[in-house]
Amino acid sequence: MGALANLILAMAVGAALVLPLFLCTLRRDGMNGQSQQVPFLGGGSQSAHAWQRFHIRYYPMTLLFIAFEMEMMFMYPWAVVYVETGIKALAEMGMFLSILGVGIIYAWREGVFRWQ
Amino acid sequence: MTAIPLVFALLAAGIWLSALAERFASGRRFPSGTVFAPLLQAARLLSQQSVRTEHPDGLNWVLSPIAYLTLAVAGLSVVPFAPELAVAPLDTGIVLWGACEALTIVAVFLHGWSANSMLPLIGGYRFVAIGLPAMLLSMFVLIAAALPAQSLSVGAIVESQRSLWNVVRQPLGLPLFLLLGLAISLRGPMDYGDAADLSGGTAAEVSGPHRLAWGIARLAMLTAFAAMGASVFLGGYLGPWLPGPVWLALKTAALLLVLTWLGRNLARMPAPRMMAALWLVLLPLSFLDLVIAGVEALP
Amino acid sequence: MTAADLAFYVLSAVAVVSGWRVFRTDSMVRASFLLMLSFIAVAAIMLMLAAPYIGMATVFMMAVEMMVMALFMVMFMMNPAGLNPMSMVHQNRLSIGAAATAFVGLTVAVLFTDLPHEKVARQAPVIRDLGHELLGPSMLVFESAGVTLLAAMVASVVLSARSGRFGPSDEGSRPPGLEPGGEPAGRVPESEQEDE
Amino acid sequence: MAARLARAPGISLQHSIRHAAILLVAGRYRDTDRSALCRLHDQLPQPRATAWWGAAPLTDVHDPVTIAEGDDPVPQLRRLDRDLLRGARASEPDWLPDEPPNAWRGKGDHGQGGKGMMGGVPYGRPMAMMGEEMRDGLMLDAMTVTIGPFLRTLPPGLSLELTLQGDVIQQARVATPAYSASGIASEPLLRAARILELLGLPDLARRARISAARGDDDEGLVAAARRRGALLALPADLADVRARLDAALRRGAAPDPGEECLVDRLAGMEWQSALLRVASFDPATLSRIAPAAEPEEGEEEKAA
Repeated sequence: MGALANLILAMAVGAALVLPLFLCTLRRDGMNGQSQQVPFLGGGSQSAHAWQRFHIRYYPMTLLFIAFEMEMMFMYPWAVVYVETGIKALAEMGMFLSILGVGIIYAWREGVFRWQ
Repeated sequence: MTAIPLVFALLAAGIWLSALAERFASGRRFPSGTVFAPLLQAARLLSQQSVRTEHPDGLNWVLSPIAYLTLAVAGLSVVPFAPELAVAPLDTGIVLWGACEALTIVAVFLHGWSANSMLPLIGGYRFVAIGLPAMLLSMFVLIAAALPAQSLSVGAIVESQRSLWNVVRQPLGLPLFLLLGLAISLRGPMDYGDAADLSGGTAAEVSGPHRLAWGIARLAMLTAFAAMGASVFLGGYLGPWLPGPVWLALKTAALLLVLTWLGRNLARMPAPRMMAALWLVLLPLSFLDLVIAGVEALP
Repeated sequence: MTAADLAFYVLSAVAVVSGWRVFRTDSMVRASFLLMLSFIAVAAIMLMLAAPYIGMATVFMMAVEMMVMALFMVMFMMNPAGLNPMSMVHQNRLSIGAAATAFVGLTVAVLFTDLPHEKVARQAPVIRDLGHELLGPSMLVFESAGVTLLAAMVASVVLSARSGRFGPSDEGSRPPGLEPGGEPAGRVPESEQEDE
Repeated sequence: MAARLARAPGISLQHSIRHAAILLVAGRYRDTDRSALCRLHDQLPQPRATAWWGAAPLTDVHDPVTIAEGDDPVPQLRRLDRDLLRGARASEPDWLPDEPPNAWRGKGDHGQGGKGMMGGVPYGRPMAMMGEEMRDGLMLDAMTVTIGPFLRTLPPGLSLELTLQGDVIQQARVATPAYSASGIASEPLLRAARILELLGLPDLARRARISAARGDDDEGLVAAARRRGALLALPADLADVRARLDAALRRGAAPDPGEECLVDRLAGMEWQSALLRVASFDPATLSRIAPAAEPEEGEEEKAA
């Protein structure tokens, strides 16, 4: 509990150190004219709001990533008991990782790691 | 509690050192005293106006630099300065660090999203494509470092290096970890968020104090990252003659210089190629690192 | 009221309020990350409940998952930034019914289950116990999770990637019509366009 | 002129105007670029100033700072900067009228200017609408933006109108051609510097610019670029860019890119790759494949 309280305290101090930089932002808002707010494009302009249905080019990769991330959660407890359990732990994790490795190889063959 | 001032002292020193190293590496000689150059730059930014774009997501625009810096502080607070001397000596230290990395990706994305401008938006999205797989790498190498320590706490990982540093024991770990460091502090070959081809990417629209805050947060993350790398791979506070915090600071400084040099001297490849390289080359390498660590740690 | 009690109430309030705001904001990005905030607050409560690993892992997982969710929400939703105000709730009656049922069900389950009463010791090696459980008695669960994840990977690749080893995966496919046997609702395959 | 600035200590050229303090107009500009110049100027954060180096100030500018073409601009720029920071010189007002791109206030359900899901002009701009996609066939929003003519990563004067889906270009159109730079001996090195900057190697880019300004041959440049992975970083589908970068660093002749139009080559490319390809063409080729309407001398840069 003490560690958590310290952590939160440290984070709060950090946030408090940069917050003043934004207080002066608010104060100067008055001098921001409409023509100054135009998005920067090197002299060019955008016809519409930049917020759009943004076509991300790596969407199959993100789904694969989520599966990998799940798997990571099993690895942390495994790492802690690895030395105690010995060769059995190595074998079990080797099996687990090679199952997932198959997933990566399959995804690569299907061209997932490209800009779609 | 006593470690909190230490954390901020290390952050301040790291920010100042890396800002200085950045200037020095760029080969420019500034007429006005080099040592104070970062301070002068900060003063200049403070005197400038913070421009708002057309209808930005104001709350997130302000929150993302703050969150970025706060995450750097949170990451640094699991790093021990001496035995038992950390802000939060948690049993789940490297999991917390992983959570900080994940949230950093969110913070950078939000920074790019909230300006409502095309260049930052592309920067934010592109950063996610590289940041996510790069994070996997760092998790694997950190887990490999946790094997001999039999614990997820950073303190135990440092203690496990009394006989031999992890940088020797697991030679693949540090280089892979450094790559992630470059990615989450937005620099050099992994700078896909704030790159020059997007005129500054997520930071393309920020000026004045806002830009100062973003710059500080980036350097703070770099420092936190270097301290973490020093603890996990270079034996952290371990070392003869000098007290622990000094050793940690020295090793952090060394890693900061290495990172600055790498960041300025490696070319950045287009994002699709980098994404493929991360998954198909570097991720298998991190598996290999895990296997090396595993075989080495067997009793 | 101790500090721990206070923290519990504050975190619960954050979880509930940000969960509610998810449905009141117009921006898809804000909605995703408000949901993330809600989960983080729940994770912090877990940390207080002597579940350090599950708590941290929740923060970790939810950060990346909500990030990915935000990507997809923005990609597929009209007006993703909520520039024009809109309602984020649909099928109100059904949703209210489902929510009420779930709430009552969970409440009954909590009230009538015989939950363990002994406290977990402050220094209990919970992560180590979890690891032994995974590698020992629950080994089969652990390995079948690997297979399940592989299935999830394959399925997501099949469903989402167009670029395939043998060329575009939707080649010659015909989107379903709006009514059975009707005209295709989406893009018509090129081979059929030529026929017309 | 840009190359001469690279040598100057105490001046740093910025990629985004939001990071700069002074807009330096170097060389003559076309009449058609006036509105872009005004737009760029107004995006500068306050306190701000403009310096005209060998360029005629816009007619309605009050109290302009002019620098003769043969002069070294650095002392004047430093003085200007100091005056701005001390408040001795007033910050310049906007050059464009203070009005939104579209009238919107008071319209729509909440006065936000839009109606329905996607209609109207919320907060002064319409929303991007669905468009055809050429790579994966997902019909999502197509966004049309004009970049340039004064984007540092593009050849000066070149302005492209791009229709994007995500960061992949669907359609490109040359809005204004690049300023002609054919006669300049140091051009290959400046072009190489632009590519190196796109590859995230600012120091090497500066070295190339200094070498261009001095007019000498920096023998180690190719080796240095190779060491830093500049050539390795370019994927196989950008092999033409790799060849042209190599040639530009050696100041040699680049392989002929063929007759294909620039805009056709850009379609389907990702942002960084597309900019790399644009930056790699030499001026003669660029004027051929990206048709020039009115060739004119001049360059523009911004400095802080």
